[in-house]
Order: sequence, then structure tokens, then C-alpha cells
Amino acid sequence: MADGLHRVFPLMRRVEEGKVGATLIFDGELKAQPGQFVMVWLPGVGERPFSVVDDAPLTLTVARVGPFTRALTALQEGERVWIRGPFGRPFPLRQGSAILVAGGSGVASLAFLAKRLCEKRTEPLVILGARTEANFMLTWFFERMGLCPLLATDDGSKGWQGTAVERLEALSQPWRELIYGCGPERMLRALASSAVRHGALCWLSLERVMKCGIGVCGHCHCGDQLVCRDGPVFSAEEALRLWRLEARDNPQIADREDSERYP
Amino acid sequence: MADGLHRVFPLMRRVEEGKVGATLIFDGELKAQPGQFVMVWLPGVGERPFSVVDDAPLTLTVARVGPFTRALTALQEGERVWIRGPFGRPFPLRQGSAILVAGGSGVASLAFLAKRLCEKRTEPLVILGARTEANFMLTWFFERMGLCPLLATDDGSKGWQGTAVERLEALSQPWRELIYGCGPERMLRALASSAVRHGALCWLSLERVMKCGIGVCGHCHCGDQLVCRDGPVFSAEEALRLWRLEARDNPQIADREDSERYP
Amino acid sequence: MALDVSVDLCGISLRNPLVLASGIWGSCAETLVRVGRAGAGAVTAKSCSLEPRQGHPNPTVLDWGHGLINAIGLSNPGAWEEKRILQRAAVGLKEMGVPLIASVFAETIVSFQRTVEIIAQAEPDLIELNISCPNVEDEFGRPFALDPIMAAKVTAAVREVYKGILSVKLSPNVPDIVQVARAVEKAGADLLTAVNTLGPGMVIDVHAGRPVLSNKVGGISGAALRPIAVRCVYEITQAVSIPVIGMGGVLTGEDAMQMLMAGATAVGIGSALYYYGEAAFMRILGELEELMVQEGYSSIKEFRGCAHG
Amino acid sequence: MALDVSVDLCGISLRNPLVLASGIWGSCAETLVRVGRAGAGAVTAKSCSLEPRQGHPNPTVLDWGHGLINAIGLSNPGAWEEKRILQRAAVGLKEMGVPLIASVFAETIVSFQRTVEIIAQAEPDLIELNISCPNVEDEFGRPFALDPIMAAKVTAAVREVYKGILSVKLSPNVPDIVQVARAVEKAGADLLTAVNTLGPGMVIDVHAGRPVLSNKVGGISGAALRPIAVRCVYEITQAVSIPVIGMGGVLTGEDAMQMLMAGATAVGIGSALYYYGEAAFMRILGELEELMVQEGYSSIKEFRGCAHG
Ligand SMILES: Cc1cc2nc3c(=O)[nH]c(=O)nc-3n(C[C@H](O)[C@H](O)[C@H](O)COP(=O)(O)OP(=O)(O)OC[C@H]3O[C@@H](n4cnc5c(N)ncnc54)[C@H](O)[C@@H]3O)c2cc1C
Ligand SMILES: Cc1cc2nc3c(=O)[nH]c(=O)nc-3n(C[C@H](O)[C@H](O)[C@H](O)COP(=O)(O)OP(=O)(O)OC[C@H]3O[C@@H](n4cnc5c(N)ncnc54)[C@H](O)[C@@H]3O)c2cc1C
Ligand SMILES: Cc1cc2nc3c(=O)[nH]c(=O)nc-3n(C[C@H](O)[C@H](O)[C@H](O)COP(=O)(O)O)c2cc1C
Ligand SMILES: Cc1cc2nc3c(=O)[nH]c(=O)nc-3n(C[C@H](O)[C@H](O)[C@H](O)COP(=O)(O)O)c2cc1C
Ligand code: FES
Ligand code: FES
Repeated sequence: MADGLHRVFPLMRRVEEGKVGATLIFDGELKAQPGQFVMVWLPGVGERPFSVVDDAPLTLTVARVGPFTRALTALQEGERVWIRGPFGRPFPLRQGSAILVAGGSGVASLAFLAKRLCEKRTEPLVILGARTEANFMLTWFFERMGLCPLLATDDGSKGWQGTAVERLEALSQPWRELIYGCGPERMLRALASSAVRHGALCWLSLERVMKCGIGVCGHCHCGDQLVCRDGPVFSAEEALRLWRLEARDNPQIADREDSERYP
Repeated sequence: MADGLHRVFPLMRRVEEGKVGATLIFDGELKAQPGQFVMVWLPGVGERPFSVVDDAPLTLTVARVGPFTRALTALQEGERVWIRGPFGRPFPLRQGSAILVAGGSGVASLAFLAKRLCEKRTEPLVILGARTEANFMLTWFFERMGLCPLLATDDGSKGWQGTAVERLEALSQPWRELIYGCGPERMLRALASSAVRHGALCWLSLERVMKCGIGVCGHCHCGDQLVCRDGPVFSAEEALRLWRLEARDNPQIADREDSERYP
Repeated sequence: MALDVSVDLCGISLRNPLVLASGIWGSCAETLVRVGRAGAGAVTAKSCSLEPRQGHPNPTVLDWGHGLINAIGLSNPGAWEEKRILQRAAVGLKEMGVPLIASVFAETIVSFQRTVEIIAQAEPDLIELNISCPNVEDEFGRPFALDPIMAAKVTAAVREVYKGILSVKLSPNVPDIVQVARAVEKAGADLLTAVNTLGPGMVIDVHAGRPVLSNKVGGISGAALRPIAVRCVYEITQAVSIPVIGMGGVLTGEDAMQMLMAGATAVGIGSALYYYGEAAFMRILGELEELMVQEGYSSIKEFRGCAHG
Repeated sequence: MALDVSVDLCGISLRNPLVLASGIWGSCAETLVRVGRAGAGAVTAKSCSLEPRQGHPNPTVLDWGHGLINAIGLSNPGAWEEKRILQRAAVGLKEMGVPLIASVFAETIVSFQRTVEIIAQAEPDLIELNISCPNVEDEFGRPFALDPIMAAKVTAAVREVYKGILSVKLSPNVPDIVQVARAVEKAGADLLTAVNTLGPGMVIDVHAGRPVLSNKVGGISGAALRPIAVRCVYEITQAVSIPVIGMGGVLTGEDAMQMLMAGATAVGIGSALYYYGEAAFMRILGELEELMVQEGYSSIKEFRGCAHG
């Protein structure tokens, strides 16, 4: 009987990611597409959404921000996690050359996208942003594919000083046709505006607090869309529409701080 | 969702079968194999098992013996029946030349078997038994395939005088390798003994009163077998074993009269 | 001949009988409007209480193979915020002629009254009382819906403070739902919604050796609930003379027709959105219409309740 | 290390925890023996009453997509004939070391006693009281199983006339199954069987415009019942100290493990025979053993009831 219950995955290998998190490589595959996410259950701890970084073997990259992610990144090899999914709509894989812009743990879904693009032999340009050097995650993953991500840090400790979007704006080369972005919402807003201004096709992966993860409870809504089901990937135009809808009804939302998601 | 609920079939054509019943040809197909049966529901009347005579279009041959079969054979073209199934194990289609021995409405499942054998270009010898000439059913079905059934009547009004099994025993030609039988239980007992005596491979289709038809309620048991699920087709050896089991526990059963099933 | 799928629910006209059930998508104005745009005959908002409620931690909803099991814990932003949500939703829905149903729950009778008073200010077309929540004044904390007397008391108390159209949502988890239905009708309900989730049930993860839901147990909805819900609607409509919104496991036009034949006036759609999203409405409606054509019906009243024979 | 899947049920040793549920295949001695031969840990005969009963006309059992719905109507040949059936079955089963459970129902307390007295003469290993049938002495004809007081009275009355091992089979269709379980335990039951079918439910054929079952409503078993049954077993085993045979929708080894983790001592298998025939037993047992190996369990007691945490 096909159901949506959890499957068990033992941890095969844990890779520390600077001081801010870890990449977890599990023993087992879970067919997924870049941009999709899974719900990870740690019995007794809770259940949270994470983007798929690779599907064979299943790989997740987790930033430590609270109790659940602390427990998850402390797992030992052989210990297990419970996973249901994948859920959500993936990034559209369009023909053309692409720029991937990631902030913080947003790097997770873009790493998977980069892998798929490389497999199609259309190497993307990758821009990664973080607060400071020690906060970068998954740079090794890109390098393993032969990609050299452009780095940007708020404090200038590594690469360009400034945000990933500022790094993008400052590119000497012309923009490419396709922009894919994932990261803190403030960054995505800036990216969406830039992309629209440049007339580039652009998709963003949004985040909202998720309960069911399967498009039932309505908890993850953004405007009239459910991020878990209709997203998490939206076109920049659609994202801008959704943010406007949200802001109309909750004027305070526009300047919501989401720093905790941007290690 | 795959379920076992009824499908509706409108009656396309009704063919009167002598004075004793009718053949009902429905508008629609129901994939089945010879020996399998369906449960026919007439809302407000009841639900009863009937062998499949043909599956494309779905065809049933019904002897009028009581309230349900009276209602069923009185259906007008365009009226509907509700059908679930097919159920049960079919006659094995073995290589070799076959004799089909039918009594009364037992002709139904053997007609379907004859059709499949003819399609495989192994024309069977068909022996039909009935009380009297007016009671034969489906002779037209065999003739349409180019088969000329040997007939036997209890009263000698048509063909050989005696039972179908006596007609079989009296064949001038040697027995064939495969014997298939369906009809009243007394006839099947005689057929099974004959077949075993002659060393022929023989399969019989048994009948028991059915409730669920799907191997759950246990109502249709014969010995340790459930006729609806493990049968209705059994090898002669197995049928003899089952009858012995039954008789051991219910001495009166051996001489049970089942004349109502033998029009 | 044109098909007429409209229905009349206590004087409210629905363009079709399919109503979004409470608790699915209905926690924000925009998604309610979206469901209206997608073809729903009416929409129900998520149940709200006087004070905001956090709900249970994850996992809260699961697809266990034959429907959903949920223990959301009735999270909601409280009556005052809900009033704003309803007001915003009403604007978009009114344009399309889609009635809006508000849903209210509380743990005491007084709090039911207070919450309804606030929600009534948003002027929804109908208020539904979700009485499947524990009655904290009962010595065992049993839900109001499990006791005909308590169910009637809540209904009567709300009836006092609310003159609009009032529905009471019944639970299938009682030995005799007819008793509750009759009591609630007598206490002044204008219609009934039947049924809420079944159970509760429990799904144990055998690798974890514990229940999956953080709340351990949760309500069963979707396919597994359907035959129970159909029986409940059949029994209720035989016993009361007020209309019923029938729900529970309606995933296809055939399921909707079962509900209507069992006697329902309208049909709630909840878990179907898990499988089909908001397209559930046009899909189920299309299948229902096709069945109506096949069976030669031109309007819903021609077969409503026909299973009573 | 060798797996030990045997269980002890009130001193009766079962080679494995899988028990044929009452009413499936159990209406004749030969099929009971066959199920024993196929690997069942114990087998339960179909429920019998003092007098023979015809049962309902067809249709009586349907696969509605998520399990079965049945209204067989408790057809049975009466206690005297049943005694003969049990005696014959016992011969074959004893050889294999497979315990035989008899099942009895009645519509009055006195008739429960009389029937048990007759059935006891066949010396089954255990007698199970099916109390999910209408109590004709009750003013509403409600089943004994729906009322803790009546359930306890039946149990106590039978306890008086029967000194063997006695189980009482509970219904899931009550707001609080723990109350019934406690009452029955106190009245002298040695163990409990939980649960009987859910509902009742109703399936309407939309082309016929009427319920399919001739009895209109029927009990739900199979997959749809599983989470309800698991929750019932979990609640009961938390509240009583006698063992429970847990059943309802067990179709796989994982389902059986859920029941055991919920606290069941043995696991009933009914509707699974519709899907897999008697092979259900070896199939489910094989899957259970595989799971045990995977999780490093070597006997069932290592994980029984572990979901209580
Ligand atoms: C689609 C999606 C994909 C994600 N992918 C990744 C990823 O690949 N790597 C990664 O490190 N993080 C990812 N996250 C964020 C991750 O889910 C949160 O960091 C995590 O839930 C925090 O849990 P906690 O208990 O550690 O922290 P808490 O202290 O509970 O919360 C810290 C913050 O995490 C967020 N959060 C908490 N609960 C949830 C929830 N149920 N759903 C969504 N966000 C929540 C909130 O912003 C909260 O303020 C993703 C979130 C979404 C919605
Ligand atoms: C596997 C199988 C295949 C059959 N195929 C055919 C067929 O192709 N053509 C045909 O004419 N008949 C067939 N029958 C027999 C047919 O089912 C009965 O003739 C019919 O049920 C009689 O119903 P009634 O109401 O007309 O008669 P009733 O007066 O109810 O009964 C007359 C006799 O029919 C038999 N019968 C009654 N109810 C059932 C039941 N639920 N299940 C089985 N037998 C029953 C009994 O022998 C009974 O004595 C088949 C039976 C079985 C078991
Ligand atoms: C996730 C979820 C949340 C629900 N929340 C509520 C609620 O807040 N109030 C309510 O009255 N019913 C609630 N229900 C019950 C539904 O409204 C409906 O009665 C039930 O799900 C049966 O319909 P279905 O099978 O079509 O889903 C909820 C159901 C689900 C699945
Ligand atoms: C066709 C059928 C007949 C049944 N007959 C009886 C019965 O006679 N006595 C009884 O106690 N339970 C009876 N039951 C209930 C089962 O014993 C069992 O409690 C229920 O079906 C749940 O288990 P399952 O989901 O494994 O089938 C019957 C169930 C079915 C499906
Ligand atoms: S998390 Fe429930 S709808 Fe998205
Ligand atoms: S008719 Fe029920 S088992 Fe055969």
C-alpha cells in the first residue's frame, strides 16, 4: 500500500560544515528532484523540513539553529533518522546557462540543482553568501563537481564583502538567462527584484514553518499559496505577488527578521 | 482504488433457452477465464453466483429454479444487472484432446471452455445431458463454433437415453486424455469415479451455496476447501477426497438430492 | 437538458453541493478565496477558539495509506484575528457568490458563546460549532459531541447569542449518533455537519517503537472514514428534519453521490485536497455531473436521500 | 541467535502470536484444521448461538476498497452442532499443538450461559464471548459491548458457569473502550479480544440508489480499521493487567508488530485471509521475523508494549 509514512535511514557519514552545521549522508536512496524537501522525524525530538542535497545516497545539509537541528547534527554514524517525502515542486530545469545564488543553509537545494545541471553538462555559475568564513557549507560539494563558487561574506572574512546578491549585481560578466535562488527571505526579495529588473528568468525556494508538509493544514501559506505543496519553488514574479499579498494583510511582515535562518 | 464492488451491465440481448432458462448477453466486457464465476446482484432481489459463458461480451446462461433466477431471466433488454467478480480458479487449459461433460446448467462454464479450446484449435468432444429435450441450453453456442455436442436425456426424448456420464461410458471411440465436467453433484461423482477408473486427467466444477463469494465467510466449504476461492474447479482426485471428508462428518450428505439444480 | 447542481442550504444558495471542510487550507483568507475560485460551492474556515492556540508539535498529519490521521491540535490565531481573516475572505468570496462558513470551538459553554459573538461580527453566512473538543467542565473532559445532553446545551447556549444560521458538527465516535442529532436539532440548530474525524486512531512506527504523532492519537479522515460517514448521514437524515452537510472520505463524484443519496444536502470535501489540491472540487463535480447524466438525473433533489428507499 | 516467536496466553502456549479471528473460515472443522496446518498460532471458530441462525441474505460481504464490510448476520448451526464441529476440529489441531478458541454469542444473559455450557463440553482451550450483538433485554436492543455494565454482567454470569479460560471480545464503537475493558476484567475475564468490527458502515451503490448490503449496514474490518484497533489495544493494555488478543486490519508483519508494540499478547488475523488465503499466516509471520531480525529482537516480549514508552 503506498502511504506517506516514514522510512528509516541509517547515517552512513557525517561531514562537519564549518562551525555551523553538518552534512549527513545516509545509507539509502530516496528519489527526489532539486528543490524538493523531506520531513525528517527524530522520535521524541520532533519533525522538520530539509532540502534534499542528493538523492543517491540521500544527503542533507543542516545548519544548527535550534533543538532539532542540534540533535540532528549530533547523530552518530549508524544512528537512524525517519524520513517522509520528498515533497513540493522542484526547480524547473530549463535550457540555458544558469546562476545559482545561495545564502546560508539555502545552499542545500542549490547544491543538488548544481549536480543535476552538471550532469546535463550545463555548468552553472554559483554564488554563495554567508555571514562569515566559518559559516560556509557544502563548498566541497561544488568543488568536487569542478565548480568554483564565488563567495561573499557580510564581514569580508572570505571572498567579496557584502551579500550574495550584491556579489551577483557586481558580476563583470553579463547575467545569464536563468537565476535560481535559495536563502533567507530578505536575500530572496533582493534577488527577485534584481532578476525582474534584469529581465532574467528566476526561481526562488521559499521557506515557511511547516506542520503537515503535505498541503493539508494550511500552516505554511504565503499569500494564497501553500509553500509545502505549491512551492517551495516559485518564480520571482509569483514570489513578489505572494509577498505583496502577505504584506497587504500583515504590514509588519515586510520587515520580519529571519536572521536565525542565516547562520 | 481497486475494489470488489459491483459494476453495472445493461442487458443487450436475451436468448430463450428451451423452456428452462435464458442466456443473457450484456453490453460490456468482463475479463474472465472458463470455470470462473461472477456474483450477480439484482437490487431488492438478491445476489447469486453464475458461471461466465463468455467474457466479451459478458454472457451468462441461467436456469430458472427459484425467485432470483426467475427475476434474472425476466430482464428486458436495456435493464441492468450488478456484477462483481470474476472469482474462483478456472479450468486448467492443458495440452491434449478433451471431453466436456455437462449436466443441466453446468453447460454454462463448459461452453466458455469449449470456446477457448476452439480458439486454441483443439476441438473438444462435448456431451450434454438433460432431463428432457426441452431442457437443453446453449446447444446453439456449441454449434456456432462448429461443434456437434452429443446429447443424452433421461427420458430419451432426444439423443441417447440415459445420463451424460453413461453416454461417455458408452463412447465407441477411446477416451481422450482430458475430461472436464460440470453439472449436478450426483453426475460429477459418477464422472469422477469413471475418470479415475480410466486413468484420465479430470477436472470438475463444484457448486455450494455461496454467501460472500470471496473466500471469507466459510459458507461454501466442501471438506477443507472453500468452493468460491479454492474452486469451483477441482481435480477429480481432490473432489473425491473432499466428498469423502464431507461424508465422514455428515453421513446423510452422500445421498443429498440436488435435483433442483438439474432442470 | 441542462444539469442543475445548485442546492439550497437553509436559504443559502450554493452553486454546487461541494463545501470545503473545516481545517483543510482554511486558516487564511487568501486560501479560502482560492478554493472558492477553484469551484467550491461554499468554504469553511478552520475552527477557531477565543484565545490563540499553538497546536501540537510535529508530526501532526500523516498519510497512513487509507486516508489521513491528524492531531493538529486545533492551532488557530484566536477569535479576534480570525474575525479579520473572515472579513478579508468574505470580500473575495462575495464577488464569486460563494458562501463563507465560520467554525468555532471552545472548551466551555460560556467560551463558545463569547467566541461566536466575536466571529458573528464578521458576518459569515453560517457558523458551525465544532463540538468534538474536550469539555473541560466535564469530570472526564469528554468532548461535547459524545454526549447528547452536553451537545444540546452548547447548541442552546449559542442559539441564545446568535441569530444567524447555525450548524453543529457531529462526531462519528458515538454508539448512537441519532440521539445527538435529535438533541441538537431540538436545541435550535438550523442544520448539522456530519461527520468530524473518526477514532481517534494510532499509527505506531515499528522501527521507532512508538506512536508517530506527537499527540500519539489522531483523528482519521479520508477513504477509511467513508462508509462510517455515509451510515451516519443516512441515520441522521432519517431522524431529523433539518439539512445535513455530509462529509467523510469523499474523494470522487461517486462518493459525493453516495452522501447525497444517503440524504445529505451538501457534501464536505477535506482530505481530497491532499490528493488533488483545490482541483478536487472541479474533479469531483465533473464526476458527479457525469454520473447524473448517466443515470438520467437533471437535478440533485431527484436523488437526494433515495437510498432510504 | 534463534528467534523465539512463541507467546503465552494465560498459560496456553502459542507457537506464534497469530490467531485466526472469529468468523473467517471458522465455520467448519476442516477449514479450522487447515488454518492450523498453514501456520496459525491458534484458531478461533465462528461465533455460535444456542439456536441455529440463518444469517442475512446476500449481499453480505464486500471489498469496498480499503477493507471489508460485512453483515453475515452471525449465521451458524447452533450450539449442539457447533459442539460437534469443535470436537472434530480439536482432534486435528491437538496433533499440531494448535489451541482452539470457541466463540459464543447470545441475545440474553441466560442464553449466553446455556450456550457456553454446551460449547464447554467440547473442551476448547479458550472460550471467547462475542458481545457485539444486540441485547434483546435492553430497551434499545443495544449490543452488550457498548455498555460497560451490561458487558460486565454477561462476563460475570458466564464466569459462574464456566471455569475454563474466558475472553471477552470488545467493540471499538464506544466513546471509551477502557471503561468496558476495566468492567469486564473486574467481572472475571481472563483476557480480552480487541476489537470486533467498526461502525457499522454503509456502502451505497449509486447506480442502484441503495445500500449494497441486504442488511444495509455492516461492520468494517481490514485496513481501514487498523489505526482504530491499534489505539484501542494501546489504551486497553495501559488500563488492565490481563492479556489482550489484538486484531483489526493486520495484513503485514509490520501491522502485527504495531499490535504487539501497542501491548497485545497475540494478534488476530481475519480479513488478511481475503487477500492471501491461509498463506497470510506464514507471510505475516515471515515479515514479523524479518523485522525482528532487523531491529535486533530475539523474542516478542522484548518489544511487547514498548510503544507505551
Ligand atoms: C522547505 C524547507 C527546506 C529547508 N531546508 C533546510 C536545509 O536544507 N537545511 C537547513 O539547515 N534548514 C532547512 N530548513 C530550515 C529548517 O527546517 C529549520 O532550520 C529547522 O526546522 C529548525 O528547527 P530547530 O528545532 O533546530 O530550531 P527551532 O528553534 O525550532 O527554530 C528555529 C527556526 O527554524 C525555523 N523552523 C522551526 N520549525 C520549523 C518548521 N516546522 N518548518 C520550517 N521551519 C521551521 C523557524 O524559522 C524558526 O525560527 C528548511 C525549511 C524549509 C521550510
Ligand atoms: C460457482 C457456481 C456457478 C453457478 N453457475 C450457474 C450458471 O451458470 N447458471 C445457472 O443457472 N446456475 C448457476 N449456479 C446456480 C445458481 O447460483 C442458483 O441456481 C441460483 O442461486 C438459484 O437462485 P434462486 O433464487 O433462483 O433459487 P432458490 O430457490 O433460492 O434456490 C434454488 C437452489 O439454488 C441453489 N442456490 C440458492 N442460493 C444459492 C447461492 N447463494 N449460491 C449457490 N447456489 C445457490 C441451491 O441449490 C438452491 O437449492 C451456479 C452456482 C455456483 C455455486
Ligand atoms: C488536517 C485536518 C484538520 C482538521 N481540522 C478541523 C477543524 O479545525 N475543525 C473541524 O471541525 N474539523 C476539522 N477536521 C475535520 C474535517 O473538517 C472533516 O470533518 C473530516 O476530515 C472528514 O472529511 P474528509 O474525509 O473529507 O477529510 C480536520 C481534518 C483534517 C484532515
Ligand atoms: C466476514 C466476517 C465475519 C465475522 N464474523 C465474526 C464472528 O462471527 N464473531 C466475531 O466475534 N467476530 C467476527 N468478525 C470480526 C473478526 O473476528 C475481527 O474482529 C474483525 O474482522 C477485525 O479483524 P480483521 O481486520 O483482521 O478482519 C467477522 C469479520 C468478518 C470480516
Ligand atoms: S505545512 Fe501544512 S499545508 Fe503546508
Ligand atoms: S462463499 Fe464465503 S467463503 Fe465461499
